[in-house]
Amino acid sequence: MENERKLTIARAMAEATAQEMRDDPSVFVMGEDIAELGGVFGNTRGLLEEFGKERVRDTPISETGFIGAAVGAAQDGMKPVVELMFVDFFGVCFDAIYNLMAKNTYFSGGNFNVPMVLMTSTGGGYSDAGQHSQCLYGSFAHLPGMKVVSPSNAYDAKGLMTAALRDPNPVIYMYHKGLQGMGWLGTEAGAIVHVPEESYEVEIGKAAIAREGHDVTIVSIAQGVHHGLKAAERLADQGIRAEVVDLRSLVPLDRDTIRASVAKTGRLIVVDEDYHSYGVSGEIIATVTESNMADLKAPPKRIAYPDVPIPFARVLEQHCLPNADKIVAAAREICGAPVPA
Amino acid sequence: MENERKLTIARAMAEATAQEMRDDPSVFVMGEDIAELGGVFGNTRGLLEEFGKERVRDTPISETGFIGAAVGAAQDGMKPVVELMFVDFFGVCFDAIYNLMAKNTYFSGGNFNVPMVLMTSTGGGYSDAGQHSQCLYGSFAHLPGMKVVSPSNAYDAKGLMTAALRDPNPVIYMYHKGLQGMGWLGTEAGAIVHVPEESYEVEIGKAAIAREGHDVTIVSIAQGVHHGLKAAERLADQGIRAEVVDLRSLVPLDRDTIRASVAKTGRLIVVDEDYHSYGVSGEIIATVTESNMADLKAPPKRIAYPDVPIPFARVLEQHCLPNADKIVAAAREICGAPVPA
Amino acid sequence: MQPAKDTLAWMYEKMVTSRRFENAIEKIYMEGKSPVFNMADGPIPGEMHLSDGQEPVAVGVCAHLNPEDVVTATHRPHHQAIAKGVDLKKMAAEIFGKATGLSGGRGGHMHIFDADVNFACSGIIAQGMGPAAGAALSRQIQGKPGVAVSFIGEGAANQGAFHEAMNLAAVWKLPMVVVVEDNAWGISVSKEASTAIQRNSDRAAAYGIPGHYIPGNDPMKIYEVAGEAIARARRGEGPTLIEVETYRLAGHFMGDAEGYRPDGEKDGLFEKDPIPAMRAKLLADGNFTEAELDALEDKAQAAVDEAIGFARESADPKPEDALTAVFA
Amino acid sequence: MQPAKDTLAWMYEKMVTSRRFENAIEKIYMEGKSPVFNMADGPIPGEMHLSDGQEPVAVGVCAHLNPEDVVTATHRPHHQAIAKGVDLKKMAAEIFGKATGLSGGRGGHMHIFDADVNFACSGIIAQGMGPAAGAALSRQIQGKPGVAVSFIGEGAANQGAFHEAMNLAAVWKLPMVVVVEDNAWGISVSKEASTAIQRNSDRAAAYGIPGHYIPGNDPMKIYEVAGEAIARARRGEGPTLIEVETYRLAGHFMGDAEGYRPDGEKDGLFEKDPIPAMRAKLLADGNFTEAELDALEDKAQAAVDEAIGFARESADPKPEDALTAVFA
Ligand SMILES: Cc1ncc(C[n+]2csc(CCOP(=O)(O)OP(=O)(O)O)c2C)c(N)n1
Ligand SMILES: Cc1ncc(C[n+]2csc(CCOP(=O)(O)OP(=O)(O)O)c2C)c(N)n1
Ligand SMILES: [Mg+2]
Ligand SMILES: [Mg+2]
Repeated sequence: MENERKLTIARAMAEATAQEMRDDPSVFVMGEDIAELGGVFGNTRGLLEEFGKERVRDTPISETGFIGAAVGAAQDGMKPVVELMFVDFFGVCFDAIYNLMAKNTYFSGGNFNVPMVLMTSTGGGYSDAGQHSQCLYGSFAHLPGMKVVSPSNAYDAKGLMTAALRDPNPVIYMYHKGLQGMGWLGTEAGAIVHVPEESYEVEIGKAAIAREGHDVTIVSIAQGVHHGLKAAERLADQGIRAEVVDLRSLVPLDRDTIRASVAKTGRLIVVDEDYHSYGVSGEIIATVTESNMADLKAPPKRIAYPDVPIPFARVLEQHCLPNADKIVAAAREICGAPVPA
Repeated sequence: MENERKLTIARAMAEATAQEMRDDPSVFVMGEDIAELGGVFGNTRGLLEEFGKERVRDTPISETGFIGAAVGAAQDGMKPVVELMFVDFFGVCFDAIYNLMAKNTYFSGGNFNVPMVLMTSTGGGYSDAGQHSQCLYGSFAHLPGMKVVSPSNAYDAKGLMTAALRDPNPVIYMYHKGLQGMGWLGTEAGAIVHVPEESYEVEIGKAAIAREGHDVTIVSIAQGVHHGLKAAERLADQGIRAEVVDLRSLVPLDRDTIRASVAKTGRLIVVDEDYHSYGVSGEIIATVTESNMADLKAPPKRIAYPDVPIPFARVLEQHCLPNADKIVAAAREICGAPVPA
Repeated sequence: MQPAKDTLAWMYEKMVTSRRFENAIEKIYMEGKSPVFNMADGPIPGEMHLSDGQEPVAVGVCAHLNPEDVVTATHRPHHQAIAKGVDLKKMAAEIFGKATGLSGGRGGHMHIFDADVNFACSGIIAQGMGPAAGAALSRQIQGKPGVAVSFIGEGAANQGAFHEAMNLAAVWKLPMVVVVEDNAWGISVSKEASTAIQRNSDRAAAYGIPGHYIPGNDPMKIYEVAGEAIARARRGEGPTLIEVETYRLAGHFMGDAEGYRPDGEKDGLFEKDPIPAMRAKLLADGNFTEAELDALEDKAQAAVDEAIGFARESADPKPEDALTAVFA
Repeated sequence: MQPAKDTLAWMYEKMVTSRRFENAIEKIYMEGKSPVFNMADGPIPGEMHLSDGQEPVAVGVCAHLNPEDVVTATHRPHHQAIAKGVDLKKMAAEIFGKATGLSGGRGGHMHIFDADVNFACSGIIAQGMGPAAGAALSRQIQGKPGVAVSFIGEGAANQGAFHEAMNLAAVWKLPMVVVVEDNAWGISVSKEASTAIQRNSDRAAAYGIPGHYIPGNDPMKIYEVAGEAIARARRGEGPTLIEVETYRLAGHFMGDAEGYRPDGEKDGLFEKDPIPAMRAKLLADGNFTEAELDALEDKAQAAVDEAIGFARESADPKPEDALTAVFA
């Protein structure tokens, strides 16, 4: 395509942020290593050079302090973009996130708004062990008062970032390291897509049909969407037409799109890199069962991270992670095709 | 009953702890206001007097510090019992809980064990607003490496406490304020039951059938069990025989007991005082659907706390909380009886 | 820097307003809670942390603040809210959980928010530290006037949030003042049992900023020291840490039997009640007549009566409103 | 207190062991990672934080410790582990993710645990502070000998966990020593940009305990000051806070281009490499001959070779073992 402008998610995020910073002087960025270094995961690269130290601030290693500060600034008319370097670190600062940022709008009856974006990296697969590889989607999505998004490709990454920056509410923006486009982490090629130069929004709370199909619905988010797409490709060769739903947003959750897809296919697989129990996979299955039980031709399946901390060794970690093989096997099983293929 | 020895949950917890402290010198207790005051919720009353300041220690308001310290002590051969006064405060110390306490056994490949009990109060209903009324069952149960229990009555409270104290793993012991037996919080009468004086264990990971029935299964934990029992009583008058499952433990989750009950009744209602989405209710529904879809005569229902922070005003909070009325209505609906009765 | 007469009058009036407000709340809180004391009952359910005795801190500091300045307060926020100028009627209504309350009843006594005067509080110990630093940062970035004051208890100075926000404020030279209300107790745990040093103001050394300790719960002295600190912040010279000795004349929360207090401690405190002390001082200094002070007290009482009346008469929120205002 | 000759020999040998170990890891880490550098590839995947240059802190402190003493370390733990006596073969195997590793490959380089010598570490900044306080508390309650040492970076001293555990250790007079390795950087953020004061040792004032700053990355000076602090802790006199100036001769992690460093900073550091400096000093003082030091180096190299060989040859864990050891 001639006018293709392929960007990584990292660059798409930085571009959206820069564009909003040009238009809106209240936007500023802070976090660990986000200024001079441009972010460990590249998503703030170039911002310091363009906007200077006042608006692009490296912080001490004090997540409670600076996320709490972001809330205070947001309540005071600013629009902070803060980074929690790895989502795994949420434990040192979750009070500032879930009990302060997420609730002050409600506690104040709308007296104060808390417009801010909390960016955080998720995901494993590169042997970074159990304090640097989690997704924790469910941990954030479970608690009220914050929106939660996670893009699977650069187009959505930019549009969701712009939407988040314009949202009057706190938005948790989770970017998956395996999709980020940093060479040193490997890159999912499918995440690097055409991104228009001009500013645009992807609506928070709307899922996308990443691939159409009629036999089975594969619901996922971020990296899981790519596993789903690869599985769908292989299933197509085997005569099974899988539909892949990219949630893009966990809060609000687009229950309608999920339900409509399952109403059509009658079968559901949820792919979730977060822990198996009490999380995203259970919620999606419950959502469908509550409303579309009669449509279900087979019990729903989940391919999720098992309920164990994430191990370091490659063979151990890879054993646990969702992948296309596992999805293919599950799809064949519920579609009544012999497993293995 | 002649030899009845009715205790509150608070006293049952303190009794179990005292008995273990007598037998096992490695057990010690720390937390805010647990010594001199005997715990804001009474569950450490009498311990200071019997065991002295060395083993019953008031702490500074430093949850990260003292829960982290408990992990260090547990790894060093002690058996700490720590209190997080309200579960709502988990945000200030969750790293020490989920990323340290829960994972060090795994990270060390069993090199170190972390035998400790983290007691924490849950639940609302008495207008303590959104930072003092949550249950957060799902937030703890979602993350691997810690067992999670919550009793609905004093018998289980003592037995689970003893089991937790003898478990070589970290156990989160959640006690519901509405059941605790502190007059100033109101008391659910059904929680105050006969408790044998001698020491005994209630197995962690085994649900109980709190009431038998054949038409619908009501699954819950802690306070929700009492709502379920009250609803079952009323439903019985209306010809609907509800079975009430008291989970008692969320991790491990007794999936077998839930499934067996639904296999019998064909109908499922989950009652959960924690937030609706991405939590306990979704997990239970998914658990049943995965295995027993064919048994289900109607779509499962959940009566959970809606996805909003917990409001202060009585009318607002009561509107949100699960109660017997809501359960009765849901049960009648899925049992095909006219609603309202 | 001694307060001018009108400031003294304001300080006295606000101290009295605060105390009379607490007296009214205390009484109403007990309605419906006897013979059995159950927090859930009565026109004001839930926890209730009264500020009796701690009024000097609130007025001594807030006398220097404008509505545009920011205050973050604690689980014990009434005196601070009143001194900061929070709408008393709407605040009372919020404490009653009424539709006319500041937050329509969603927040209650531990969650008093008034954007008009930039006041917020929280039930989590030391949680306000970060937001105060952030508000100060917001003013610094925008070049807009205003300082941020975070009030915390002495028990809160052992929380990680305290340390992180102090360092942030100091390294970025933010216009922030931290005021520690040292009432010697964090619920039942004494400062001595919880805190490795005697004076939290000495912790200023950990951040290279000024630290001041003010003994005696003395509104004049607080006024003076806070004035300097706030002026310093306004000049862009960075944060200050102040610890004030004060007294908690009520229990930690209502229903607290205070068995943990050494015998007689409470009696000694009542003798040092700062309101009669200030009245006596204003008279002794010859600045005010009895009549003038009586008039201030009457004004305070009238404001309290009006606010309580408003709260009582206001309607409950609609139950379904529980589901609104989660998002803007 | 100057180290005796056998202690000096031990210190030098351990410093060299640590450096040679890092050199070996550095080389192997790059295997399979070219032409494209992808962390996920090669025999040692994932993040890798080398300790080159920081060896003096580890040996100066650990020279005073027995296996029964407790150490909690950081994301940059190799030098500390080696000085504490962690089994080098099993540690290497863990870093390779092998079944024979300390944790059977579950932990990797940021999660080195050896119960035999009471060593643990963590990838979360300042997370080890609480556990060190707890281990110290455990000894105090049990009346058992042993101190706990928590090593952290200078960046970690701005975390809440630092403050909370320091206060706890001080108020309970725990046998604990906190050693801050000040390598001037927390990834790309300088100490100056992150920390409100120059020396974290001054933060001891916030806890009423002794604080010592040791300039120059000098193993002898570290030995001396740490020795006093540890002896003090053993005597039951409570914790000490020590900050040591040290140098990070490698990037923050492997792959770090260090563009944030001022020009020439790195060259200056290499000139101050503590290992040649110690060798020169030992020779100059006349305590050791070249041959003696060569022999120590050979011994260090042999240990490293053996450990790396063991790790290389060991088998991968069984994939299903990922699901075991969650619970005891
Ligand atoms: C993080 C956290 N831990 C514990 C509590 C429970 N709590 C409420 S008030 C209080 C004592 C606070 O003491 P202090 O800071 O001195 O304030 P005071 O009550 O004396 O005004 C405690 C421990 C809490 N609200 N938040
Ligand atoms: C709570 C937390 N925040 C951030 C990080 C990311 N991180 C890893 S190392 C590091 C820098 C640490 O600096 P310092 O404490 O000085 O140790 P050094 O790396 O210099 O040895 C950061 C920010 C982390 N691991 N944990
Ligand atoms: Mg206090
Ligand atoms: Mg450093």
